[in-house]
Amino acid sequence: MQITVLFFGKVADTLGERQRVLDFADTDMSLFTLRQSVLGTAFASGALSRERVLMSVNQGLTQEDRSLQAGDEVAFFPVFSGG
Amino acid sequence: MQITVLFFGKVADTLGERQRVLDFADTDMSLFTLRQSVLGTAFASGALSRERVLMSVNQGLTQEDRSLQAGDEVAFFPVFSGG
Amino acid sequence: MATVETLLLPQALDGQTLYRRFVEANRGAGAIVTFSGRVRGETADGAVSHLWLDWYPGMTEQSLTDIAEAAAARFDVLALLVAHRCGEVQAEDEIVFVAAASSHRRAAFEAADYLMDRLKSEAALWKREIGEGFARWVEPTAKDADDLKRWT
Amino acid sequence: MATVETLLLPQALDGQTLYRRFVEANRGAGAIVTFSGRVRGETADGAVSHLWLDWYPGMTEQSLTDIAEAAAARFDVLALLVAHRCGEVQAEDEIVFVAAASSHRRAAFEAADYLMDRLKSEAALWKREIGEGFARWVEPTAKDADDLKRWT
Repeated sequence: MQITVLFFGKVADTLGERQRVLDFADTDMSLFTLRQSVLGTAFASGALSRERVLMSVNQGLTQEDRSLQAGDEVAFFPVFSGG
Repeated sequence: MQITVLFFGKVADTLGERQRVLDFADTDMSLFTLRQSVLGTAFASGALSRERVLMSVNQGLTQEDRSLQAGDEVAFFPVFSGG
Repeated sequence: MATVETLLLPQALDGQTLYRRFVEANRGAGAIVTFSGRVRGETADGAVSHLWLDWYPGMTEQSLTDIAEAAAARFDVLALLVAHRCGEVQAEDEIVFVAAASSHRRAAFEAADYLMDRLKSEAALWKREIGEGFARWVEPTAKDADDLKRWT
Repeated sequence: MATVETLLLPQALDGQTLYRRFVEANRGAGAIVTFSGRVRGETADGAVSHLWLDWYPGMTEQSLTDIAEAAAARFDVLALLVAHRCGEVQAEDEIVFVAAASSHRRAAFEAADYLMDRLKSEAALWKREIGEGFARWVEPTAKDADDLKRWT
């Protein structure tokens, strides 16, 4: 299944990219798994902190136990900083 | 001695005048005496209430025991109502 | 020291022009709060066509200045502007415009709020509401007194 | 039901035009409070030349709408306007403009104050300060969190 992943703020900066389109053979996948696949290296190196990265699916804030469906738009970003 | 007396708001309305220039033979006079001379009738008739009439001398709020001098500008008016 | 300007206007108060002028003069301030008040056309007594704001030339200007200077001393502001009408003011016309510029948004909000509460009770003005079949001198309400107590 | 308008602007935010428009549209309101915020040129790190406000198209607009609608539900207001920049914003440029119209001055003040406190913490924006020799992503401060708690 295809998942579009977006990055904003410091997360985008750290990864050096703003968007990635991923295709998974597995059609039963949690946000937790996706996050590990995409941000695991940055978490491991300390470049990003797991606690400080928020997640949304189809523009709604959500938690890591959320399961994903084909076509979902996922985003990873820091806490909002407002204006 | 000459005293200019000004009236504002409801006090001016009740008296039907905004300014009066008075000349007193007496040069030793308190604001209390002046007020009685100018507003005594309106107080007596109930048209104005003594407690609700404020006083100023030369544009500074003051009390009835204030003594007056030649050339003073006295004013009588209700409590301010702001905008 | 904050820049303080007060205006007592017997003629029209043009808040839009005052807004533009204040904003242009305070481009370095991080935060600007403004308040614009208009004469309400409706009261408990019925439709108001206009107000008469009686004033005491000299003393009324001084009361606006005193209130603005107290605000400047109390809050961390860069500039304050107070403009108030006097004389005849039509329903829906602007009667007061207040602006506060500060480096901090909370100080700007508080200064504008404080200015309005004090103006409502302590500006040396006497207000008469005139409408179809009635006219009355207005005194400050209990609410105005409560608003003022917030700052003591 | 209050009129609520929100604008997310990748280009210049012209508060003076928004002020004029809002005032003209709400001449029947007794009280209008506005807030205008500009990018400060100085921070603890030194002179800031500009900000980058990263945003998530769709979600960011929705966050502004959610905040404005919460304010409209909470306060007795006739109209609210929220305009916020995104993208590159130069020092001293306007970054946010908020306006609240009400029949009551207290409600207008509170609605504008509330909008600003929530925008500072909950608008879906990510702020980067760029200056001579430094650039950093900014997170909400403890003060921002305290400001937000005033409304809970």
